[in-house]
Amino acid sequence: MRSNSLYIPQPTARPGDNPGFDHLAIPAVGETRRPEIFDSESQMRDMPFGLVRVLDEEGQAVGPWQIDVDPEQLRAGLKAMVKTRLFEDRMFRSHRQGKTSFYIRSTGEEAIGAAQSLVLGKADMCFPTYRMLAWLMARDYPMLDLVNQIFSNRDDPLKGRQLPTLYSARDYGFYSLSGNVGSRIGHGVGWAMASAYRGLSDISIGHIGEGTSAEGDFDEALTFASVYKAPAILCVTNNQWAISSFAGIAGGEHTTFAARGTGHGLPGLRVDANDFLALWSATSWAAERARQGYGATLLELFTYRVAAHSTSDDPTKYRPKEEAGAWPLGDPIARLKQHLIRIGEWDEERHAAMEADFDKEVRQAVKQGEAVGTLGKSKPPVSEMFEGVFEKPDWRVLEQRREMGL
Amino acid sequence: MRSNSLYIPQPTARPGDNPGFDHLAIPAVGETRRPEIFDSESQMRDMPFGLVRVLDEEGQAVGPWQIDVDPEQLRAGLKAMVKTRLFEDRMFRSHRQGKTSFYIRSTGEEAIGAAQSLVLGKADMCFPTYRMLAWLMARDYPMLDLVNQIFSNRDDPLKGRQLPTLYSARDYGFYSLSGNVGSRIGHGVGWAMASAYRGLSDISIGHIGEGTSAEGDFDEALTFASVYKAPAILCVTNNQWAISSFAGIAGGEHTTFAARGTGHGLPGLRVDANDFLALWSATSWAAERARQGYGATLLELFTYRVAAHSTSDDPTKYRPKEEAGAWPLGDPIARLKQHLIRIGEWDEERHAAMEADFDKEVRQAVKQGEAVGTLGKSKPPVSEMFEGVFEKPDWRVLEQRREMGL
Amino acid sequence: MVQALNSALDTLLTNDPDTLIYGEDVGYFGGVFRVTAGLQEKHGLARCFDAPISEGGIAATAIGMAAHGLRPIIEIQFADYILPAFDQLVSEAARLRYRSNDEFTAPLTVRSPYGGGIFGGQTHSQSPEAIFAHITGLKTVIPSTPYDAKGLLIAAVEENDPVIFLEPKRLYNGPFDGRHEEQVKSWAGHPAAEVPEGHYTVPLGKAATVREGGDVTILAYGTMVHVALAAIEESGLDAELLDLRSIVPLDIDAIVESVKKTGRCLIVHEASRFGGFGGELSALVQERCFYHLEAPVARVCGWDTPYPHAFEWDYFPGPARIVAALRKVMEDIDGEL
Amino acid sequence: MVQALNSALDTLLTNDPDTLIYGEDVGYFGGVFRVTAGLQEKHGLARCFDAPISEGGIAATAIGMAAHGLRPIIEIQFADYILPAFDQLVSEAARLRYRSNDEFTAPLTVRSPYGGGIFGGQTHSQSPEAIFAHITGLKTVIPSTPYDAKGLLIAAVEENDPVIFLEPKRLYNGPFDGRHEEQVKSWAGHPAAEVPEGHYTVPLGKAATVREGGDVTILAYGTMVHVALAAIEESGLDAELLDLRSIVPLDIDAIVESVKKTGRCLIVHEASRFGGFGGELSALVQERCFYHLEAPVARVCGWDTPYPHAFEWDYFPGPARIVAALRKVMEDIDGEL
Ligand SMILES: Cc1ncc(C[n+]2csc(CCOP(=O)(O)OP(=O)(O)O)c2C)c(N)n1
Ligand SMILES: Cc1ncc(C[n+]2csc(CCOP(=O)(O)OP(=O)(O)O)c2C)c(N)n1
Ligand SMILES: [Mg+2]
Ligand SMILES: [Mg+2]
Repeated sequence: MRSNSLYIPQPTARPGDNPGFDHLAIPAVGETRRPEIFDSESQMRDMPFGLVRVLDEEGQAVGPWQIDVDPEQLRAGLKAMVKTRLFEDRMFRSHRQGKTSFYIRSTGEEAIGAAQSLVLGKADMCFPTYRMLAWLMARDYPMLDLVNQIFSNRDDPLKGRQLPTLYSARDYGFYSLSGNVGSRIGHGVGWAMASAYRGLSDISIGHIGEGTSAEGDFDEALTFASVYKAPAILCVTNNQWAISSFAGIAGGEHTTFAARGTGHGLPGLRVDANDFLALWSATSWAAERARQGYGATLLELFTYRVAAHSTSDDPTKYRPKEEAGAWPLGDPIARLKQHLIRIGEWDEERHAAMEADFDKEVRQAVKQGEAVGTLGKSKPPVSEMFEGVFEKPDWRVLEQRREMGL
Repeated sequence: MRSNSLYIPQPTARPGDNPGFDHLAIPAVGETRRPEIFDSESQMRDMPFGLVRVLDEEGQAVGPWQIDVDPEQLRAGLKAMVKTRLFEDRMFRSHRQGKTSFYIRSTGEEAIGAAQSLVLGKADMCFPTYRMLAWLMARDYPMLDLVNQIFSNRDDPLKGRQLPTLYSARDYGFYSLSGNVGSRIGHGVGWAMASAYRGLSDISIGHIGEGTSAEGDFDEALTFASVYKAPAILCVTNNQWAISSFAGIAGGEHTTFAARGTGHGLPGLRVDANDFLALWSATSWAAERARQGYGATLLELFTYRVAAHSTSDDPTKYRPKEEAGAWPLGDPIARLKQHLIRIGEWDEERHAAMEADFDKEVRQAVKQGEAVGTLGKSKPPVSEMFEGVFEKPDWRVLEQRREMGL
Repeated sequence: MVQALNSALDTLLTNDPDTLIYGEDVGYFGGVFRVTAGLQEKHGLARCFDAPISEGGIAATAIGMAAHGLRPIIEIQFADYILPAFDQLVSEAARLRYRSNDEFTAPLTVRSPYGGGIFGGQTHSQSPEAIFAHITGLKTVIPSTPYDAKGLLIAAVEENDPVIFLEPKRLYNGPFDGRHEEQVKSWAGHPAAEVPEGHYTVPLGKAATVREGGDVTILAYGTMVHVALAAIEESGLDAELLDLRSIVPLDIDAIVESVKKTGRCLIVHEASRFGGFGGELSALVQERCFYHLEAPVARVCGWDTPYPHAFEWDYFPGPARIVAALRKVMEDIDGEL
Repeated sequence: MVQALNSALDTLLTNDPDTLIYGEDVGYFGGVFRVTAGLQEKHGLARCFDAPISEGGIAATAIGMAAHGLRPIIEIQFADYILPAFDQLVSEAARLRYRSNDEFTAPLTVRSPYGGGIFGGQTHSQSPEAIFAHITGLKTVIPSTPYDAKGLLIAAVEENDPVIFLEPKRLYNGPFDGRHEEQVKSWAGHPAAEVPEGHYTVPLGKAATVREGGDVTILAYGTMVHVALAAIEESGLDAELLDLRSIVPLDIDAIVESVKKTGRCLIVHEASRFGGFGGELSALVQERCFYHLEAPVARVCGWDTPYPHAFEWDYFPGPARIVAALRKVMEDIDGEL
């Protein structure tokens, strides 16, 4: 008879402890090979345990995953990331000022949305998590629309029906978000199946957090993606933390999240997601694979959630304050900036000027949004509450609307 | 632009075609290695693509998975299998005679329940599928109770509340079955967690069909088993068919079902489930691993569903009649019998006598059950309909019972 | 009814390349109840195909397809097995239009055999309509005849919102009036068994007056329409019988009009009584017809137990229980429990 | 109420080694609403621990543990996220005892913050009690005060059947009467905020008479109890207010007795109206009190729309709507729509 021996995983450090990531075996830059896109999954079973990296410590692009990217595109990516960070920090403060009910930041993870938004085409569709604002920024989604949505004011493009940050932007290839996690990854697979069914070459890309990968929805999506060879990319964003629970509570103590592909016959790549070029390269690889009919790929986007989970969260309660600083793979903005400077396509002055520009842009958008109104001070017409339940309202909604005198 | 190119998997043979299993790469007997139970999953990533086999074509036990089993136990297994087959064939005919509403056979898969029931201890709990009658037979569950349950008659141990064959037999280590597939595999993991929580050395073993492995429940169970190192064995019975859909519709075209373990950090073994000794050996290995605190194992039990899916099904509609005969791994009863004879522990005469005995036993149980009554001719008191909704009935059930005059 | 549904699907696949069908065993085999028989062969592999046993995955992918612009028709093999897809249908399909301000919509149809009467035991017999009716953003349809089944199914698929289409499996091969001891009837000869070829629709939200009468109004849907009709005959009463056909949208006008005329109302459904859709119907009727009611609105439903295999006919609200309830509803006073 | 729930859990963990708690973020962190704060530290890692984000897996493993003989208490972070576990709770937890003839039972408790009023938007505000109330084999409890919360939670965990325990999150840190413009109140000073140390229970199935009155009966639970009380005061009517506390089992005797006394009844709940639990209550009241009713049983509920973020206070059935409904219920005739 064993004594009580139910094993409960524990992170390596809690508040007060020294943070450390020595337990993560991180392959060196250039170490992980680049298979051919037409290789079968059975020829790639080592990949889930590698790590696609391109930028080395000096900001040089090296190794088998190095590819040529137009510097204009790299600058576009850098801008999207910087814009995202500035905007999010500003919105976080707006929340503290009571101007919105909720905000959620993607600090440290901006490269994901930025790179993938630029790699993929206008007709491809992203099924995002709530940390994918950089996707919209990279496609120049109007900042004022974001602000109005976040303030739930009269001009909210979602008519006050949805929690702040849960955008929907079809024309920008950005699928409707919702507060429940995990349940849209299968929609992305269905979208890709529809694309194949219709003979289109468009693909979909879907995201899920490493914590949320424990939902059955995730494996169901992988199964359908595999069975029907859906032209899709599925991504697990492993930022090491769910809310207060570390990746080990999602199964991350014993294997990688990319390895989930193996059980479904889908190639699984791990990607340094703080490395803009690695993201670019791996996403292009998977997109090409999907477009050419070789089916879906699973990407584990390896990163760290620097900010609090959301405005409802205080991470100092469950992890060392210094943990973000100890993340061994750096900051995505700093790294891409370093690279661009190194290849002579960027400099500190231009960077400072860009930051100043965006700062102004953000301020102005917030000001305009505030002029329309902030939470509780302005909202869309109440009749909007009754619209969109169905295409055409039925008697229940009509009667209730009348009861409210609308 | 591709033309319509949604890929739909197709089996190699449909009715009228020549059956064939050449597409299945089946490793030779003795080829697949036997890791140590304390090895970590990362040391076993080849295992999901091997096949644990012990009995060769001549009925010899060979290779690294060969272990010594008391011939008495082997004979017990053989008996359980033969008894199961005879009983099921008889019940199938009872259904045709209208004596029961439903029956489901495990023909060709009897070794699974028989071997695992004998390997595991009385305090271990099985979370079975509906094709695990051999488990009960191996533990001498009273045949008359089976018949009464199947006939839904007055003496039905489940009081007429459950569909035939959906037994519950706690004292025999057999968890309550239900008609919905897949949803009890996580109960097995919870049971194992409870066992660890209480400091007991008991383990659980849970089963799911390869078709049903597409339910999110399955991966959720694997996640919990992995995260908390539950002392559990999880089995995917891959009998090549769901109802009319082949294993490829569940993702089996591109990988093995054992490989699902890899993404959860759980060792995955494939086992020839028509080989009683391979089952014995692999189940013992996994059980020992669980009991010693090394966590859960995933077993893919590789077999073929010889019979119709259930009495509601006609397999000649969707697969070649001759397919079962072409199964390359033989029949589990014939193979164990051959082995026992080969090692001098059995002979044709004893076999024939045993069959005759069981035939009599089955006949007698059926006769007794028929005397109590068959479907619609006899049933438990109608008041049983109102019992067991809760521990104590509430007013709704009491009133309704009264309304029926009971 | 199986042929009528098959004809509806055939018509849809023929007319609209954006429709496609998938679900467990619906492809080569044609479905465990044969509703999709022949459709794969006729329309091609990708128009009607087998799905993994993953109701959640089936629903999720269908939502994605529908958002893309297709009109997927998915089959859930038994309504009891919709539950693994419940979150997808409620949190996603039902809410997509609203939350995205019409940017994305989910015009999908979920077909599922439903209800009891075939000795299917607990998990092949349940009637979960009430839990769908409560969900804002979902429509729920339940036909009772072959003619309606085809017309309603085509209308459901042509809706631009998600529809749960529950097919009373006991009616697949013939009408069933609850007299289970009697020989099974086929649809042949039934007035509503004549099903036109090609395209026609029966609109959602319109009840059918199956029988006019002045004594009492019976509200029913699915199998219970036939059972209620038998009970009316047995009772000798001049009852009016409404077949609701869809419970969302609900034909409230027809209900109110009838009850105001008769002054009495009985609701019947197979599902368990407590918290069932009958509660909503009863509430609506008394809210809107209170001063016309001469007796309490009554309900005859399945008992508040799980669906019990051997006691199927004790649980099932058959003609005898309906007749008894009708008699009670006709008593003027003392009907109160 | 948070402290009361925490105290209940602490008491349970202290008294019974077979109880354990798990759920998303409940371990080290103590839960996003702090209900489990300190319990892991006090009782040990394996007594209160974090779970993967998999509501289905949490429910499934809890059923297995409960079958083994433990009394797991699981937290689903928001009631909106129970749906992925719905199949487990309905097809498994609720039916295990029945189908196995008592061989296996599922004495587990599902705790979940529920309801609106915190600007949580569509997926942090819903009230799904109706879909549980319809399920045979499940009990559903909804406390409205700290005292009840502790006593009911202990009673729920000690039940030998599965219980859905819905915690009105707007009441976590103070009573809330629906007057959202006013300053947030704390529980301090509220008569039912005094929570005894240690073990006590409030039995399931017993309504509380929050206020006696002769004019009209109001049936409510959770947050709406406080809102209804405010509305009664505002209306100046002598209304009787019943806090149902558990909707399954339902205290039908208390309801019938009160309505027979007052002759009028108003039901209030936050959930959308159509198919909500109010329908069942309304049906039961008119079935059992028909000849005592002087006006139709009325309902004030959330509208039949998804929970709309910016329109929270337009959707929420606040005091003004309840007062208006009360006035209407008090009119003798012409109340009919
Ligand atoms: C179905 C569901 N369950 C639980 C939650 C509560 N919740 C919101 S975010 C979150 C953590 C998600 O972690 P992860 O998937 O790692 O994503 P990350 O926040 O790290 O990007 C949880 C538990 C939810 N929103 N939906
Ligand atoms: C949740 C659920 N979905 C669908 C079904 C219908 N169904 C019953 S058995 C079966 C096939 C199962 O195939 P598999 O898992 O391979 O098991 P096998 O019958 O081959 O042993 C299906 C689809 C069900 N019973 N439950
Ligand atoms: Mg995360
Ligand atoms: Mg199978």
